[in-house]
Order: sequence, then structure tokens, then C-alpha cells
Amino acid sequence: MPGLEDLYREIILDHYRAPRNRGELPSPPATRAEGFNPLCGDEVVLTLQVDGDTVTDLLVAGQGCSISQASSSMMSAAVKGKSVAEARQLIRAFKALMSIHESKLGGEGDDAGTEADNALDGVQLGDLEALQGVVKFPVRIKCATLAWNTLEQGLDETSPS
Amino acid sequence: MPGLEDLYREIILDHYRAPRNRGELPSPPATRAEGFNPLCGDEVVLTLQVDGDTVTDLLVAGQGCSISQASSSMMSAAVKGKSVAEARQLIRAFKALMSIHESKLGGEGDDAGTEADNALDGVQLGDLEALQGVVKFPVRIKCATLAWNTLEQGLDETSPS
Amino acid sequence: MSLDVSLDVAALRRDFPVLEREFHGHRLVYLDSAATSQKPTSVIEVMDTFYRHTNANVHRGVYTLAEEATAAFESARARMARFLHASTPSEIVFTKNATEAMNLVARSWGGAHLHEGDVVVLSLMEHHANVVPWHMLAAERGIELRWIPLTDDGCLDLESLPQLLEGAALLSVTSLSNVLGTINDVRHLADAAHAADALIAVDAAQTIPHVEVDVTAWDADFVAWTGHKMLGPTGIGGLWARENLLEGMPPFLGGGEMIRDVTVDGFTTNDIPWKFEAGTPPIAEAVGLEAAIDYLDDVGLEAVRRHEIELTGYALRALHERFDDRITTYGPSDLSIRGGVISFLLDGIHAHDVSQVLDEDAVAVRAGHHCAKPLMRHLGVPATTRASFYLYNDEADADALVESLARAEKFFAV
Amino acid sequence: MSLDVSLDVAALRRDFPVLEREFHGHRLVYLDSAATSQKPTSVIEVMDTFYRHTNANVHRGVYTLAEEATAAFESARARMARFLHASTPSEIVFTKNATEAMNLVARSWGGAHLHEGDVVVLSLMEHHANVVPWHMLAAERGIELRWIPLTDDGCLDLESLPQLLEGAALLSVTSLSNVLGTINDVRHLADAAHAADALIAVDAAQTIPHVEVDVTAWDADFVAWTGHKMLGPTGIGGLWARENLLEGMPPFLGGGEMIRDVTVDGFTTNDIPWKFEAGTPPIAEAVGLEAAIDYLDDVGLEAVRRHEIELTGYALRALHERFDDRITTYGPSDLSIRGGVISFLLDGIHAHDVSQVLDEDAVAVRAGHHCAKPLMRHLGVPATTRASFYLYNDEADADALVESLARAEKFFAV
Ligand SMILES: Cc1ncc(COP(=O)(O)O)c(C=O)c1O
Ligand SMILES: Cc1ncc(COP(=O)(O)O)c(C=O)c1O
Repeated sequence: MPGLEDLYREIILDHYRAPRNRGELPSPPATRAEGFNPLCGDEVVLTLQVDGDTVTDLLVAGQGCSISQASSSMMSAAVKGKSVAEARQLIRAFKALMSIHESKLGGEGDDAGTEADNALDGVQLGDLEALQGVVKFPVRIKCATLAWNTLEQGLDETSPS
Repeated sequence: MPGLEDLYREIILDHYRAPRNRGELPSPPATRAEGFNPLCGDEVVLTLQVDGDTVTDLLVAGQGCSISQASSSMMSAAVKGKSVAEARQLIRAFKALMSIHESKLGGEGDDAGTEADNALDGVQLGDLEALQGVVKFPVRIKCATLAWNTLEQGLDETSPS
Repeated sequence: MSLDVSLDVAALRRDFPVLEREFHGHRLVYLDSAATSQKPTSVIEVMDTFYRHTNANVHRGVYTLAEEATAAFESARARMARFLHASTPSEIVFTKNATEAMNLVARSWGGAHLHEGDVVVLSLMEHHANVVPWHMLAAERGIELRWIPLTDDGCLDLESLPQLLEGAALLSVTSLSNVLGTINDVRHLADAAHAADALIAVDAAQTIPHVEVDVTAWDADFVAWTGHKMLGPTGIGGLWARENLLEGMPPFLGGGEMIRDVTVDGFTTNDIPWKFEAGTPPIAEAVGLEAAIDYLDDVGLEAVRRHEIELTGYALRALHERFDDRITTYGPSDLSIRGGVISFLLDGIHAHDVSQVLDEDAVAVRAGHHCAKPLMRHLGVPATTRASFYLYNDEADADALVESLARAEKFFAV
Repeated sequence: MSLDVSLDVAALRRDFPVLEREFHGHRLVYLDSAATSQKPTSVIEVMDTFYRHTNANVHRGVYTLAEEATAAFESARARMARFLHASTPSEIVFTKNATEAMNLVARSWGGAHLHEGDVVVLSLMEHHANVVPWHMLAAERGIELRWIPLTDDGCLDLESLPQLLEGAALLSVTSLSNVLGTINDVRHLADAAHAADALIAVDAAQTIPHVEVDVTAWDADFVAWTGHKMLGPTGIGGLWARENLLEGMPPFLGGGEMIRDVTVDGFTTNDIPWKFEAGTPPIAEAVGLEAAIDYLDDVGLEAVRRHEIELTGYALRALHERFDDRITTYGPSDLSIRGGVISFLLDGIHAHDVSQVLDEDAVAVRAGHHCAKPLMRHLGVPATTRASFYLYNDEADADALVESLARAEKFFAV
């Protein structure tokens, strides 16, 4: 039985209490992307500035639970200054981390595990790994992935892959 | 447990095999009324001629099971030549005979029984009473009442009550 | 601490097998009956027996088994009609849930009667089931939606009602808010609607399980409900509507059961209520629903209501005593117009996180927008935590809630 | 007399408690599985256990009980997806029955894509569930319905299909006629539809319980089914549709669960498949459905199909031998394209009366138009008697049918 400490690691609570990169860039010129979790009402508003190949700036607004807000904050710290390609790689890696459990829920067997390992391969998630405990709480996975899905939307708009 | 003989009295089978007043009157001038049993596909087509206050002629067409066809035939024999008021009284009396069970099915308790007795009071159903066994077979009640509901429609058209 | 309640909750609890479960070493404290109620053994068993003994399709067979199944199904309809004080079983249309019932009203009645510019009046406390069908009709038809505002206490602000109803065709409101607990005065609303020549549709999904309802005394035109919140199974709900309204409405879904005749050129419809029941209906579910009504009637809705008033009052007092100004609760303070629903926020802790901590203590509450996003926007919060009570809850459950909340507060303390 | 069947029917029968019943001193001979199937103990028990152990609303709670209920519900979706060889569980939309699924196609896809003059091709053997929704759309939109005629043998007459499909937007057909038993070649029909730039919707309510279905091999676009005919409970059915089609379709019913966001001004929709599931879904029913699929998979649909071919052949031979030219049976004589359904007329005796006599011998068959009135008109009969077989029927059942029919003939003999 996973305990609360698996979910609420200290670093997560830290990001929740003191979120990084909080606010909204004027848009335009920044790109604005909104994400909703329809089941719980969490929302993430990202404004991001992509110059050339680089995510030069990115702010986070919105409201939600500690997991969705911490995940947004950690995402912003991880992505800011990175190239679009690196950001996309992070998205893939993070979703892979989360999908291990999601796909099991879907009854797809264990293949997804291997896939996830591949996507993770070589990507440094750093602090983000603290969110790994979320997979033991299936209902909260959507809280953790919300910011990342929203980032993906935003990147698709600025720099279609 | 009611047996087949309760349902298929000899006189019913007789009307089924040799239906009375079979056919269609030209309409107009006759009034035409059609009745369907949506659940089993039985149909009754009545053409009736009302002159002044009297049902002077009435023919029956359509197709269906022995009960619906015998009931139509018996109805036609009972109603032809009667006044509209008498015909309506017969309709009420016949439906009352049938509703004893129908209302029980609806869970309404036993009040309907008394009501039925009132409606029956003083009306001579004659041969029609042979259809009383139908109430023991709830599914077939609609077969028996089809012709009567159709007659009511027809009368409503020619001589609104 | 003990309340002077007339329900023997300890005895009732034994009828609900799920309440024997334990999670993480704690007994289940089920405080989410506004989402769905638990089921008594009698309801579970009657469906089990139906499938073992009586199962057949209805309205279709001459054989005895089918006749038994049909009688059981139609008996449930008659039982529901009596429970709601409807004048005839024909006024009861079975649907899959309350949501389908509201869609039936919007699509069938609304589709036939509402045109561009016509007005439907809703309130800001509606569940999405009584919002989205009207948005869909608005997008299709250009009808206008007007919204009854709320008072600070979470009641309908009726001052503007006459103006809102001016020229309106329908007032469609909940009789008990699933977020605020507010009990609306349906008779008053019906009189106002009728005075303005409008009809009234009532979303009674939260009322019928908890408060005796008399649709005739309400003078309502449409009333929607759902089986799974009233001790019944999933997969069944329904609409009550006045006979003459149902008679005049076009069909909703098309298929078997709802037709009189079908040709390659068109179709004619069956009598009410079957006109609105396309395809094989929820047969075993209807049988379960009848058992649920029997159970509620045996316990007595008056006693249930009294119990919930007392328990809600007890819980509200306990919450405010313990958390003082660190808790915000929503909804009317007058318990006589409040159901057993408490939505709240604990300062600085998101509803989801509260609910997560509570789960460790096996306290099951709901966190989120409760399918009432216009209301959440009005309250200015993204989500609340909601505890909701039913006949099987008692003060010990309320105490467990308070204790677990205290633990959440401690866990998230800076 | 004994057939070389590979199903141990005697053993299977013990899984179906209702088959132990007796009526009027005779054991129940249940020959109405095309109307609804009986349920094995495993299906009944898993729902019983769900209500006793796991019941909670889905997709809504953070607490463990709700998580378990959600996992059980979504597991049923994934199970159904695998059973149909769908590419992802998101392609499975749960509805209340097959009828709702066809209405979903007509209202949502049809509503978005079909306009005045657009053509939908049906066949003369369709169940009302695949007729009336299109009539309703035709009345609303002025779409044109075209009808595939039938051969004397009760098969689709495909000669005119290319012309019928010319300019058509959709071909919507049954894969197994509930009256004639005819099994249509869906892949062939799909190819024809796609060649004409039309989509194909398949009413598979009678196929999925009896014949292995691979929606990908069919190359279908929409496939509808219903739980209660496949050993599952009432109150659940569903639609499979290709992911990209579902993605592009507007919502069907509005309410909770199907939204992403709702304001006073409008709403946005949830992801598929939830976009099409408004309100509380049939949760316990989904759990029962999964157990039904497990049961069917354990027995093996191939063995079921073989058994039904043999039993249908046996029964057809016995009927014709006994009643000679006094019986008319409908549908294909080639057993390889025929399901376990036998509709027939006994000379001079109406189907209702036949069925009534049979009931005295506890032989349960259906009499009527079988929700296929256009077909009945085509056949020129108001009603037929229908015997339909499933995995729990055997030759003794067929023999009982023949004996009882002989009694009916005698009873009504002039
Ligand atoms: C071919 C066919 N399609 C559709 C249906 C409708 O199924 P349901 O009544 O469960 O919606 C049936 C069953 O009656 C059927 O036989
Ligand atoms: C007030 C209200 N209306 C309607 C509904 C919808 O009920 P269902 O999901 O059973 O359709 C609910 C329950 O979620 C509710 O609380």
C-alpha cells in the first residue's frame, strides 16, 4: 500500500508552496495554451516564448491541486531555456514515466513498460523523478500530466513538429 | 393455472374460423378506422356506417391471432344495428371486463374490480363473455381489446360523444 | 456525543455490505452518497433473483416467463409512480439516468416547442445535466438562456425571477443542489413559472432519495431522477411528466418498443410511456429500483430527512468549531432548507489533496467541480471537497471526517 | 438421436440457473435468445459482488473505492475492445443498448454530416433500431433512404447495390437478421460502401453473441451491439467506431462526464470515448458485461458457432420432416450463412396462437413482427413464430419444439 509520502515528496510540496515561473507573458507575442482536467477542474495556463529553436521564456498560471501545480512548476523549470526538440523529448519521457501505470489500467499488458523505458532512455528527468510516486495513485496521473499536455499544445502551435 | 380451454372457448374458435361481417365498406361514405397492436403486429380495419343514431353497417378487415380476429368478429355481430349509445356502452362494458386484470398488472390494487362491475352492470355481453378467459392471459388482453378500441375511434369520428 | 435521532443507523448499516469494508486499516466512512448511494442487500438480491429466475425480454413474448418479466418491469413503473404521487404509471418514462431524462426534455419537448429567441431560465447552481442539454439546443436553435443568480447564502436570488421569466417558455432548475445542499421551494418556483406562462422542469436527482416528493403538490411539469442515488442500481433513471405533455411530445430515440408501425416510408409512435423507451429497457434495474423504493418507504423518508438535518447540523458545527476561520463551507445555514451535503475548502489545501489524505483514513469524500462548473466559477473556486450523508451515516462518520481533516491540515502545514 | 457437437451443453446448462425452472409441469425450453439471452451464474455473481464490495461512482473520486470502481469499469471497456479486435479502448462507447448506439450514429454522425438529399442505404431486413433513427433524421433533414431488396432465400440481393450506393453517404445494415437468421458478408459490404465513398454502420446486436467479430477485418466504420443478448445484463450496450470518426463527431447527449469545461455561455467536450457518455454510466452492468465476455471466450465462439449451425440444421430438418408443406420457414437454406434463428408459420395458425400453445409445454418462443415490420411487409405476413438457439440449447430442445408444435396443430385443427 503506497503511503502519502510516495505521492507528496518534499520537493513536490516545495514547488507547490513556492511555484517557479508564475505568471503570464503578454500574448501575443507569447503563445498561450490552456489545459483543463475536466474531471476535477484543474487548469493550467501556459504562455511561452519560442525564439528560433529555443523556449526562451515560459510562465505558468492557473489553479489546481499540489500535484498539478507542482508538476507545472517543475516543468517550467526544466523546459525554460531548452531547445524545442529537447522540450519535446522531455514531454515524451515524462509521459512515459506516467503511462506505465495508465496503460496497465487500460489492460494493455506490460508492453508499455518497455516502451516507456525506451522513451526514458538517456533523458535526464532530474527533480521530475520525484513525481514518479504519482503512478501509484492512478487518479492523480492526470494531475501530473496536465502541464505537459498543455506544453505540447503550445509547442505544436509555435513550432509544429 | 389457467388452461388453453379457458382462452380458446369453442365459440371463439368458431368466430376465428368463420368470421362474421368480413370485408370493407366503401369509404366514404363509410368511416374507416384502423387499429394496430404495436407489439405483435395485429391489425383491425373497421369500416362503419352510422345513419342518424344507428350503426347500420359495419365490416371488419385486417389480420391477427385468433383472439383479435374472433373479438373483432364478435364485436361486429354485437354492435351492428345497435344505437351509437348502446355501442359505446358495450365498449365500456367490454373494456371493464378486460381491465380487471390489466389494472392489477398496473399495481393499482382492487378498486378497478368494483369499477368494472359498475360498468358491466346491466349490460348484456352475450357471446362476448366467452372472451372473459382472456384476462387470465394478460399478454392477450390487448388482442381482445384491439377491435373495441378501434370501434371507439371510429365512433368518435362519426359521432363525437 | 450522541444525537437524538430516530433512525437506528447501526441496524440500517448492516443492510449495506460495502460498509463492512476496510481500507488501510480503517473502516470505510462513505461520505459520497451525492455521487452515488450504496445499495442494501434487498436491492442486490432482488436483481440477482431476477436474473436467476425471471429473466426474459419484456413486452414481446406470449410465454409465461416473458409475462412474469413484463409484470415485474411494469410493476416497478407503477411503484415509482406511487412513490412520486403521479396520477398514472404512464407518466413514468424509464431512462438510463437523470442526464438522459433532462436530454429527453430538451430534445423532445424543447425540440418541438423552442425556437430562435425563445427563453429557458436556469440557475447558477445547476448540475451539468441541466446545463449542457440546453447549451446544445442553444447552439442548434439560438434559444436564449437566462440564469437565476444566487444569494451569498447559496440560495436562489428570487428578486429578479419575474423579470427573468418574462417571455420565458421554461424554467429548469434543481430541487436540491448537489454542491450547496440548497433545497429550493419547487412549488413557489412552479407558481412563478406558470404565472409567466412558462413550464417548469425539475432536476430532482438529489431530492428524491432524501425528501418525500409529491409531483402533484409541486405542480411541476417535468421531474428527472436517477436510480443509483436512491439505493437503486446503475443503468436506470427516469422522467416524470404530465400525461398531456408526454402525449404531445415527439419521440426522443428511435427503435423497437417505441413504435406503433414502421414502413419503408415512415413510422408512427406507440402510446406513452413506451413512446420514449426505445430498445430493450433496463429490466433488472427496474426490479432493483422497486426494491430500493420499498426500502426507502420502510425506513420512511420523513425519518431520513430528520436524520440528515441533524447529522448535517452536527457536522457543520463540528467543522466550524475545529477549524474556525480556516474552513469555508458553502450553502445555506438554515438547516431546514439544506440537504445532507457539505462542500468546503480548508485554507491553503486543494480539495484534491484533502481528499487524498482522507482516503488514507478510509474517509471517502469527493473533490472537484461536482459537475457544476458555472457554480464553481460563481463561487470563485476551482474545486471544493464535498462530504454528503445518507441514512447509513452517523455522528461517528462526521467525527472521522473532522479528525482526518485535522490530519490533512497538519500534513500540508508549512 | 444425438449430434456430434463439441459443446458440453449439459455442463453449460448448469451455469444458467433459470433453465432449472419448470412451467406447467415441464422444464423450461428457452428458445428466445434472439430477444434476450439468459445469464450464467458468473455474470450474476460478479455484479452482486460489485454492489457488495466495489460500488462507487466512476471518474470522480480520489478515494480508493472510487478508484477500484473506475478501474473495473474501464477494464470492461478494454475487454470489449479486445473482444472486438478494436485498436484502442477509446473506440468503445458504452450506451444503454444497441438502439441507443444506432441513434448515436444517426444523431451525432448523421446530424453533422447528412443534409437534405443525402442518401443512407438500409436493407429490408433491418431491425427497427436501424430504421427508425433514420426515419427521424429523414423527417428532420430530408435525407433519402434507399433499401437493399432481398432474394427469395432471404439474403441481401446485392445486384443493385452499386446503384443504390451511388452518391450515398452511409450504408447501415445488420450483420445477422434477427428474423431470417441471414448472416451478411460485412467485409464485402464494407468494400462496396468504401468503393462508393460511403461509410458503413453495422448493427451487430445478433452477431457478437454468436460469431467471432473482428471490426478491423470487417473494415467497418461503426458497429453497434447490446449486452443483454450476449449473456450480459440489461442496461448496457455500445458502439464501436473508428477513432478518427469519433474524434470528429459532435456530442450526443449532454451532461456530466462528457464535458471538458462548462460556462454560462457554452461548453467544450471531453476526450473520446467519454465525450459520448453523458451522466453516470452503467457501471455494474459493465462489470457484468466483462464477465459475459470472459464466459464466451472460455467456451469459445468458434464452438458456439459450430454448435448453432448443427442445431439449426437439426431443427430445420425436423420441422420440415414433421410438418412437410404445412410449415413455412424463412431465411437461407445454406447453414453456413445462417445463425441460430428460425422464423416460421404453421399453416392456418397465427403465430400468437402457436406460441400460446407452446407456452403450455414451457417452450418459450417469440411471436410477432420481431421489430422488423418492413421485413414482415416484404414477406407478406403480419407475424411469424421465431425459435432462436444459443449455447445452452440442444437437440432435446428442438425436439420439444417439434412435439409442442404438433400439439398446436392438433388443437387448432378444424
Ligand atoms: C438485429 C437487432 N438490432 C438491434 C436490436 C436492439 O437491441 P436493444 O433492444 O438491446 O437495443 C435487436 C434486438 O432486439 C436486434 O435483434
Ligand atoms: C443535481 C444532479 N442532477 C443530475 C445528476 C446526474 O445524474 P446521473 O449522472 O445519474 O445522470 C446528478 C448526479 O450526478 C446531480 O447531482
